[in-house]
Amino acid sequence: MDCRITTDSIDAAALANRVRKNSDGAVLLFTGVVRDHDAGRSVVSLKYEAYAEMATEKLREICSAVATQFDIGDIAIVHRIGELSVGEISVAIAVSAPHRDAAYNASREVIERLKREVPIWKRERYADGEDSWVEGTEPQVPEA
Amino acid sequence: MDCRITTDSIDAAALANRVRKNSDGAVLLFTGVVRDHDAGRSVVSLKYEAYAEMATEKLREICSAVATQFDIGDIAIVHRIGELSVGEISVAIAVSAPHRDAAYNASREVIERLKREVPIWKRERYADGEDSWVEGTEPQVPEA
Amino acid sequence: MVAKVSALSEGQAPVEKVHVRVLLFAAYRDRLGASELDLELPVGSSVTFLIAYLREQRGAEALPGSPAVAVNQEYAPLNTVLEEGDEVAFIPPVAGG
Amino acid sequence: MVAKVSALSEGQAPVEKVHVRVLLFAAYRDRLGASELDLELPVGSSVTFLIAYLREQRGAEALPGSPAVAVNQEYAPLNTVLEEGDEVAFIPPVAGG
Repeated sequence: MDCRITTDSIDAAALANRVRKNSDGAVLLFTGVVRDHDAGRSVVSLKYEAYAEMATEKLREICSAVATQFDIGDIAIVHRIGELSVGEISVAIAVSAPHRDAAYNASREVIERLKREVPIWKRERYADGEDSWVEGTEPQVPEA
Repeated sequence: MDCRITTDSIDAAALANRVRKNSDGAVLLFTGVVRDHDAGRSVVSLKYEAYAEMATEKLREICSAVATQFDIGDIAIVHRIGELSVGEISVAIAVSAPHRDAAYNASREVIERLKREVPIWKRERYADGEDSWVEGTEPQVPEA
Repeated sequence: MVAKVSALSEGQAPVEKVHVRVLLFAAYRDRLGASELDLELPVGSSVTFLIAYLREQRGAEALPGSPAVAVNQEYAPLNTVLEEGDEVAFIPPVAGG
Repeated sequence: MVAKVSALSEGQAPVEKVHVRVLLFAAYRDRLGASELDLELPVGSSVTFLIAYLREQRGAEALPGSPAVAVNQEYAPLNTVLEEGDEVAFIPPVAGG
């Protein structure tokens, strides 16, 4: 379970290769990519920032939970931080599993939890020179 | 939309790269891989056979339908035929989309339809030297 | 393997006939011992007629009574009437992926 | 940017105090103009107390009244009592992926 934050560009194919085991019949690789538009505005780059230690811990927690919840062989998540251009991979999630159902469900669970829980933020830079923090999701905090 | 049957080994990463567009924020790559067991028996290889012309036509039909059904950027499906060893990729489905929800839904729809509709068969060879056709799914045929 | 057979009895008054090509795959090919058959059938023959005819042949009893069928590479109902030059494929349960 | 401030007024009778490190990220960092603050708080201070104290400081009014908070890298409720050496991070709405 390779679950981490990186400042390097992500080799998603290598990640998918690493999770595959001979007992697995399905490998699902999700990649989040910087796209050239958001909410109708033309985007040129995204700057990702993380509370790195906590984000790493959260990613590991998600990996462990998902591995318990679904019948999977292995899982890996890598999230990049720093300045990314259009077309660059911001996050890669690779899941291998004996059967496809678990692979799809686990992959989806990971990205949904990542977007709700992991302390990462992004600032969009627009073609017109402006930039702004992307509106995020209020993380769930345990009840008092 | 690159939707085809091949006898060559599949370069899944290249497929995923080809579907990505700058307007897409999510790329989902599903690979089906020959696994070393099935229904409790040890498997050494799978031999895939297709009604190639019809299977190609069906794959294209599925690509077109899914591209209409979901908001995706592009889609590609490659299914390999012939003798495959454990760990080799039998099928790769790459979907890119502006948003992840469409990518997941489209990818899942493709693999489910492929398994129900496309005239492909596989024969498992077991560690004990026996082999047998893998039980399949009766395709839906239009009502009279 | 290609076999040529005729569903038209000899010595009958000549009737119009159609020629169809039958394709057998995977388990069906193994059971029948042929991958292709070129058949002559009376004009107006349905897929159902073709199946019944085939199942009377030696070694072809193993073809199911209501297999999935594709005519010219499209799934087709069993009452489809066959035309000259049609390609009829018997499709065992599929197992791609 | 690191700022050192104290929530203990001078000239008071000495009270026991705890030292906490406050981390600010993304929009919160931009609004407050600092990424880290080292604070002294009275023993028994809760996160709620810390927030109220910070919001009284010049330039820190922009911190929301009930932000998501992590104490020692775990999300924690606002009534968490802070201990010596705690790391308290204010977590703006998250936007990974």
